[in-house]
Amino acid sequence: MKNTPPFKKVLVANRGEIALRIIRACREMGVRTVAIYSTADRESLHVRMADEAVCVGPPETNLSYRNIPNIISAAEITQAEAIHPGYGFLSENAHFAEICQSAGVVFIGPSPDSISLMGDKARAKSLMKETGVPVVPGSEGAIVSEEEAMTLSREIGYPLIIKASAGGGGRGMRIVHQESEFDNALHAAQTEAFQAFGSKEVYIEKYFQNPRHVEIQILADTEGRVYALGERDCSIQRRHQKLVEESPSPVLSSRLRQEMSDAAVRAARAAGYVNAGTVEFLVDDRKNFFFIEMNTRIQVEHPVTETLFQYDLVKAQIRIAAGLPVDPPGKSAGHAIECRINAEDPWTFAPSPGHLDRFLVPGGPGVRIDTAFFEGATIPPQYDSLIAKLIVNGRTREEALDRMARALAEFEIEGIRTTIPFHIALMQDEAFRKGTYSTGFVEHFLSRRPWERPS
Amino acid sequence: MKNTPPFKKVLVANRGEIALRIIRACREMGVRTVAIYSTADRESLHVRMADEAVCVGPPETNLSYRNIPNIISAAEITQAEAIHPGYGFLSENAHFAEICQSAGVVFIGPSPDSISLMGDKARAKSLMKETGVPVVPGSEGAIVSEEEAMTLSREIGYPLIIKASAGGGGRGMRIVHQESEFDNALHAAQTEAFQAFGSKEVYIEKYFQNPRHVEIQILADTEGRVYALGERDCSIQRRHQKLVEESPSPVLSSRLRQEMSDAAVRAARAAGYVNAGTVEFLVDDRKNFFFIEMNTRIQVEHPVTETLFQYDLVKAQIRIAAGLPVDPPGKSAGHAIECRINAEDPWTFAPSPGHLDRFLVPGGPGVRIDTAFFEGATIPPQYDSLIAKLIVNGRTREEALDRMARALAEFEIEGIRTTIPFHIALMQDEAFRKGTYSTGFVEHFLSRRPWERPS
Amino acid sequence: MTNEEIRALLNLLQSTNVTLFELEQEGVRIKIQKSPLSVGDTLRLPSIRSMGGEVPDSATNVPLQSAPTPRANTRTITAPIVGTFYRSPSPEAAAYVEIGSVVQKGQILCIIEAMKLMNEIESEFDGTVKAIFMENGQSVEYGMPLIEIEIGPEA
Amino acid sequence: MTNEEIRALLNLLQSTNVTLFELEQEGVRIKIQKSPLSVGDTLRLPSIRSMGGEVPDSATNVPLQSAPTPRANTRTITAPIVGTFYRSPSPEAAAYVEIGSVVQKGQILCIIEAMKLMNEIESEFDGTVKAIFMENGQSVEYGMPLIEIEIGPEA
Repeated sequence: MKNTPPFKKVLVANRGEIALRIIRACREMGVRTVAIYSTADRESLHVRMADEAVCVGPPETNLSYRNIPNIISAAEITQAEAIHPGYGFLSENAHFAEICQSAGVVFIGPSPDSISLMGDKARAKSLMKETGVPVVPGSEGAIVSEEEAMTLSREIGYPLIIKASAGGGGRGMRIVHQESEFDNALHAAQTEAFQAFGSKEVYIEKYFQNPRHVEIQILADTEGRVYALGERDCSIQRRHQKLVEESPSPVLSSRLRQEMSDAAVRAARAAGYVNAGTVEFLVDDRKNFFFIEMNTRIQVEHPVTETLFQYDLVKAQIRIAAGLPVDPPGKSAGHAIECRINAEDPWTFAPSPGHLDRFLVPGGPGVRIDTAFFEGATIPPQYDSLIAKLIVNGRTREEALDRMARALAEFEIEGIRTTIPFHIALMQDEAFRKGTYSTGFVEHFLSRRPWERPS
Repeated sequence: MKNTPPFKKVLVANRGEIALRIIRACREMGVRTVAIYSTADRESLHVRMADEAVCVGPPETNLSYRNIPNIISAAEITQAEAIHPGYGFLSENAHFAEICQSAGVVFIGPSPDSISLMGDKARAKSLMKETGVPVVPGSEGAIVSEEEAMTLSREIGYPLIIKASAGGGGRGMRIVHQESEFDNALHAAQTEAFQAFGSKEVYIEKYFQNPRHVEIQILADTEGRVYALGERDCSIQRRHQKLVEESPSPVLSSRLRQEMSDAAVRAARAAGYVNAGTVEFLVDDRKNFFFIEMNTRIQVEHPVTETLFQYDLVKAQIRIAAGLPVDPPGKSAGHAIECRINAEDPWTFAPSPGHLDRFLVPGGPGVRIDTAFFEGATIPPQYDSLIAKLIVNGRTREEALDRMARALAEFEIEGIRTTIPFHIALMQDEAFRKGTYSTGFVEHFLSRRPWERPS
Repeated sequence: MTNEEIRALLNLLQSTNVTLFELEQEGVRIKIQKSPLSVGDTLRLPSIRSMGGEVPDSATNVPLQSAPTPRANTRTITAPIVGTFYRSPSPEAAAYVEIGSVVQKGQILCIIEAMKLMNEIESEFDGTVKAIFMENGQSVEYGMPLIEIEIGPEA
Repeated sequence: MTNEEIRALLNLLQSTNVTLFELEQEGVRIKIQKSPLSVGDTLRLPSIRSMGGEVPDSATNVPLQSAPTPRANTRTITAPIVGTFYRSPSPEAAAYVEIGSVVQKGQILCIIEAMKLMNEIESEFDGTVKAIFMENGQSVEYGMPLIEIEIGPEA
């Protein structure tokens, strides 16, 4: 009457809410769990909730949660058959996936080759092009000559962006709005690139004024089934950190959703991809979409999709890793939204670790909480600031937003600062409620000084 | 862009989790709330969560939560436009509904007439008969003569039950399995009835060996729309106290579900019923169903239906009371189950009020918690022992049961005894998992001494 | 400070809604913080929809109960019902009592209007009115202190 | 303040919901902070599926760390890596050290096998082996005490 568990025992190579999430999935499938922890996390909930726990090192993540030998040893001494890496840490480390293989432990995720392929942006991009998935138009690699650059810039069209190949942090970067500016901008970028990185290599790409960041959730099993489970709109971000995710995206027509889903499935098939993955796209204001990258792991925001489809993605990951087929996802219903509650100042986003003097979580209809914290716990300063994910669903977007506002107001946390006031202000914001936001929204929103509004 | 709230302000004439449930619905609709409380509940969460709160009396419920003048006065001084009665207390008190009307306050529930009608079992039963809804076969009122009784008993068929009209508690009650026993049983019951209640009046009814208790959720608005939102199987009860409810019922075919839903809609229409209501049926082992009674209020177990249909029943109640139409419920998906977590010994069910030294609620996918308690709170001995409702959903019944077992194991409560161990044992029980239980199940289950099993 | 004294202090605090206690005297400093819920005053969460502009503030503010410190020879008359407090039988009439009024057991002190009925509140004691805690026309909830009476020496 | 007095104070606080306690008197300042959570031992939730009979108990029980009381002249060698503890280089060979063995800094005390590699654990001190906390073949996690060394007087 009961299904045989896909594994007898799984080691969870992570901490915090995602470790708890994986332990929950295992428990529901009758799989025993092994937690790992650093000496800073001895009292953490993931340690308490697992069937066994092994200390793998001191607080520094490279010595504990990223310590491959100790983690593999922990799997060996506990006789765990498989390792779930969660997100972050070793989850997109092809080397780790390979070592798991050679140690005879199943890595719950895609193959090392898939991880490597998608980790190499240039290779991933050219594979997508071959597969007919639209990519952000631009030069393939560095610019060789000024003439070539000029020709290419006409093909791509304006505005475009010049970026240092070795770059980052805005240095060696120029946005060009018309051809007359191109020459000067190219030289300036090259000079800046050379000064900053010792290399004047730059490349050019189409620049999007108000893009949306929309990703498609994929599930692929070893028998060749590949399913798309709709999208998540992650355009509400600050400095590339996602703050809010929702589905359906307020701007996707069902035709565009279908096209993007087809493209994502095609991408996964072309890469021989197996397990859960996410294909990230930019959507411009004329509803064209372009491949950015593929994340080869479970995402922080996966509960949005789980809620809409009533589908347990983590269980699916574990089943796929055991060579079992996955169920078709069926239809989604309603609207789901996730707010990331961080231990940060709500307006400056400065970290705010500390002791949780009070931690009263919201409840009632349509509310899901994923957190590894509780009243009396301490948020250690060593790790990331995500302390809870609050996910709600409603029949309509309006109901979901109203429910989120209600749940946020119920969430009582004392002892630290959190991003709850930011989210409350956002849920009441007319522009956000209209759904016409893009990735630049948060900056504009903050410039309107929402903290001054009486709430 | 935002809908106008159906009311400006609603008074919630209840306490505990249902008061919180109503406050949550109001907040999501932009309706301000007034809590009432007894002096024993000054620190309760429903008082903290409401926009305003009025103390209406001392701990005794007849002087506070059932104190009609004080509750009406509280609505008047706070200028509340409507009163939501929750369940229990004044929720099925036609007199209270009438007083609300005359005081110019909207009663969020059916009309006083509907409450009266359904509160009178004989009238309700005869209305159902007229409407063609099957009722439990039996004598209409007391037995007049032995001959009439014998004739009727043949019509009804065996087994049947003889009950004292004035009775209760098993006295003056006889189950008769064959005709040869009938005469003796009738006389014995009459004698016992006379000794116990001073009246030898008895009536006879069909006796069901292994009935299931299955109820249909109804929503009816003022414009004549009546919707059935599937069933809830409430057969897991102890001494008529429901402990677990699930939907879909493991024994209902989709045809039987349709027939029962149609009967429930017919019943509601015949009664001119408006607002949320529940039609309770017995289902015998040959899948015949019989009307028992109609509950004219929101039920404790309403979240089971809300989860399956992604439909907020309390919001619907408030909208209906404001004369607004309700949305069609659409299709349900998956399987939902609710466990009532009571402050009681898990095996003897003796009450166990006290201080919550620890109260860590479960979370993650498919888990909903409705509770008005929190770590550090005290469960007062004056009120009922329900401290939390744990509702989970899954794609299949098996997933829902496994998820419930997982969530129950996560739920940490210290300082009092709770029914969590009972529920954990139940979720692991082979017979329960088969789904072939009836209302006698819990007694049998307990006789198997589940507390002796290693868990 | 001995452990006995500390124990007595802890017991004292246990039964209260105090969450933080600090004392410094004669070279001794003690600080005690208690978990978890602050108790006593009712939290008023901000209306999450106040942006909508549709919901005006409540016209009637139900004040929180601020219990007066009881003294040995005084008794407080509290509201036995919920309603609106009046000091006189009609707007034109004089108040039933003023501070300093000498009252007898059974004498009417004030009125609470509830469900259109005027409920006369009688004194339960002989004595002198020491304080009137409510304004005329104010809403009162159950148990709210209304009037304080100093009991006569022979009461 | 003696340890006895502190113990008494801790016992006193244990049964209360006090989370922070500070006392300063006669040149003594004490601050005690309590977690509402009982801490220290790792909770082992029962396997909710043990009925299914499919999941055998873990063959390897990772024991909880029971930290030995440190003494002034002793040092504890703890596990720097996760793996399996061995007292000798092979099953046939003699143990590297026994209780009472005199060891020198750099001398091999034991082995931890991890990922098929034998990692030799060296003494960080000159001294005498006072205790061996692990059994041969036992699993060890990071930071677990392995061997206690009493440091020589001239160390």
